[in-house]
Amino acid sequence: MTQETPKQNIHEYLAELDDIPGTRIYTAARARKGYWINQFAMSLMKAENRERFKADERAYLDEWNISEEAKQALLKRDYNTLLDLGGNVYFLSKLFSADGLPFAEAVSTMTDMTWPEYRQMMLDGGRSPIGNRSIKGGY
Amino acid sequence: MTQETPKQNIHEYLAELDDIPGTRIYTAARARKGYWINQFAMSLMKAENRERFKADERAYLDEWNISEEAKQALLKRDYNTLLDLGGNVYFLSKLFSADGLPFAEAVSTMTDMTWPEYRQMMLDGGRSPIGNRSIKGGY
Amino acid sequence: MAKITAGVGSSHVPLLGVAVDQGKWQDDYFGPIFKGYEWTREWEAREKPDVVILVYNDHASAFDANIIPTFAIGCGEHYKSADEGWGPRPVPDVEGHADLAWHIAQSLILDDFDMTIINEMDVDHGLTVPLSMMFGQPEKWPVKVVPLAVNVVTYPVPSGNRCWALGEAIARAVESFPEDLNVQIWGTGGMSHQLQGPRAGLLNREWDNKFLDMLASDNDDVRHIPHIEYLRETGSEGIEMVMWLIMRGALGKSVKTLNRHYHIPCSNTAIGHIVLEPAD
Amino acid sequence: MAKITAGVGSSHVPLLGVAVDQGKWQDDYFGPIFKGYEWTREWEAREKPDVVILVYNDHASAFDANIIPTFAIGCGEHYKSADEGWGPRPVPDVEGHADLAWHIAQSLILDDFDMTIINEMDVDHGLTVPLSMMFGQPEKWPVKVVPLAVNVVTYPVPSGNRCWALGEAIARAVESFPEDLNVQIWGTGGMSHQLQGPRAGLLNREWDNKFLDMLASDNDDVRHIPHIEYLRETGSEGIEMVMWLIMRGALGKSVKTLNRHYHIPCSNTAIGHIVLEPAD
Ligand SMILES: [Fe+3]
Ligand SMILES: [Fe+3]
Repeated sequence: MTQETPKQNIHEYLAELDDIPGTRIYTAARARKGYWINQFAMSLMKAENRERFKADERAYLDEWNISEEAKQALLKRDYNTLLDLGGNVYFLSKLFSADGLPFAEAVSTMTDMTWPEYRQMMLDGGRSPIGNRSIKGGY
Repeated sequence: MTQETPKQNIHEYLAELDDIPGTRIYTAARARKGYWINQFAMSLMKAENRERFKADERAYLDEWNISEEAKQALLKRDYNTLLDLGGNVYFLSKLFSADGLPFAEAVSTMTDMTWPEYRQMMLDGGRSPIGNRSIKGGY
Repeated sequence: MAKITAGVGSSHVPLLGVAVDQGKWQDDYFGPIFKGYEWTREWEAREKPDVVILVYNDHASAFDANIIPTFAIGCGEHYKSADEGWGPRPVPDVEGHADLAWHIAQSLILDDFDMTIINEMDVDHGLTVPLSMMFGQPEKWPVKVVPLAVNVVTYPVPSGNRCWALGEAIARAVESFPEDLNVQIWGTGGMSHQLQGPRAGLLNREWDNKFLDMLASDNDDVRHIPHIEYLRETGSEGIEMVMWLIMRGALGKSVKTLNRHYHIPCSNTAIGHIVLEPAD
Repeated sequence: MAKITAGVGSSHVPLLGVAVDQGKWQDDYFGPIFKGYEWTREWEAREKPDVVILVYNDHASAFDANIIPTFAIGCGEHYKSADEGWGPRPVPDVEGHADLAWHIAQSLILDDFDMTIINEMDVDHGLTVPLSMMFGQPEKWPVKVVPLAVNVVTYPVPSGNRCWALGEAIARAVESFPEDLNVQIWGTGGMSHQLQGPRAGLLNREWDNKFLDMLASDNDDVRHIPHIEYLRETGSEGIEMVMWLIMRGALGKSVKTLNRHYHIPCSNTAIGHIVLEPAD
């Protein structure tokens, strides 16, 4: 038998997850809130649904139990707002694909950089963790 | 911390399960063998499938990846053979329902009793475990 | 703070649902069974739990042969009664408690239980029959429900020890939920019965009552009963009783027995139920 | 007797699948990455494993938001490549090893792991990209695969400690399988990357290499790294590295490092892989 990892209280655990700059960890609270956003996105894995969506995005969205705010964010491809509303990037990536957008380019739209700037940052070694680890700690 | 239950080797565990008289425990081996028998039975939960099945049982069965032996057993409602072929009673019960047969009556067809005899045995306190616990042990 | 105030173990025979739904519960056959639940129904009416964590098994209703979760916890807002082949039972929809369910699910995973989370599913007699036995035929169920579906069909099913430990972890999870809630936990299924093969119809009054004694006791020997003992002694479907251990594990070391009832037969099955209160 | 003869940890970036499928793997961007896998590809060709237990995560392909299994083991005969929105990858179907998979599943449940069994599913880049990296573009994959899908998307994901313990239990299970089989276990995903929000693009060469050091060492400190450390140091998707601990846990106390490679970047991600052999 080896030593056990000390067990953590769920409230402390979740509080820590909220302490990361520029990041929305996909917790239960977000999964619940964004359930139908994510199920809508998942529906785009089927070619016939992608076509119906492209033909009339608004009409297709209106078939889903999604708030007006989320519908607007989906129409605008405002991915940070969608993360706030409980969207998860692996689900939302079905929308990237429907748009024919490379994954990394879609990801870059969530940052304060253009796609060429973001791509260059990655070639240069990526975003540094320094100062990006903790909101409270500022390290 | 409390004492742990001693862990058992899977081979010993499975061998014991085969030592019960008149009983087929639904092990992985049976679940694999009977996969499509059970999925067929599950399909009868939908009213439209029940109707198609009743209209032409053989034709409906022929849509499934099921052996001829199993198809014959299904057509004959030979439930003991179906258990041997990997059918599970909770799945097969969808066929009892499709036939409008009460659960206990369908179960009685797997014993050497008529339904009235079986029903009377249950009213009299059920089948005794004595002599019915172990094939090898005979107790 | 939420707290588990009581535990109930109970059979969940489908025919009891039929008896309720068709108003036969006072006839000669069903009368003695429902009489045995009378005290418990009145007790539930007084206790008014807010939520029941309802441990049961799906009988090939929500899950087909394709996917077999060992422990699945329902985190949805509501659940419909499943059509088990003769139309859904005419009972109210079951209201979930998504806040508590997600809290428990998260706590359990953090506690190294490998839960499957499920949001949308229909619930079968395993869940709705115990509700009918405890609450009769209301317009709307008087409790919210956190469904906990256990695989007791495909072998190996979880060990008694694992089930007990899950109960302990559920109790810890409930106690860390900030809202004041009166929570009960029910373990359902059993008691002795066998629904298949030439040995069908096996019942074991003696063993079942020994099991009830063990549940009511202050030691945890019951968690170490091996699967083969359930199978030999109580029939192939008697294994459902491992679900009672999740309930018992959640109540702590000592319990007080408030009610206990046993009757043979109901359809193929020995009917039993026990009402326990933590006594630590 | 079956035996786990080696473990591989590897990233599973979708863009690498695109590079293989479109024949770009020798260009300036991808060349250094594929060069890093060259030794490992040749080693795999010599080793000829019969089966790979392939630990990966489903990226919203086989499982939608409705059902979230913590640990799902594929017990089917074969798996098709998933359509992730731009058509399925043009790779061979993945052949399962149902006998071994069911044996492992049964053993794990008996060992108090709460597995979900799954028979039919499509497998996405998390599983097929590592196959492409190790075996190139064969007509038919040269190994059978036991897919083990881990939830690393919805929190809490399983703890590092639980993942390591699962690996230990998998090793015990494999050793009790009667047939002679050369079995490898792969842990995939990672290394540092973040695919979401303003912090997207975070990479951490130093931490990733420390993680590789820890995997290669003879102590098990790595199993106690808390989730929050992965998240702070390696980006929100760096948590996938907990899946490497299942691989490492299966190899026993001491390991020998056969190969190790690290490269930045591939798309949003730091690419790394390590090849380990049990040395007890
Ligand atoms: Fe049951
Ligand atoms: Fe991944």
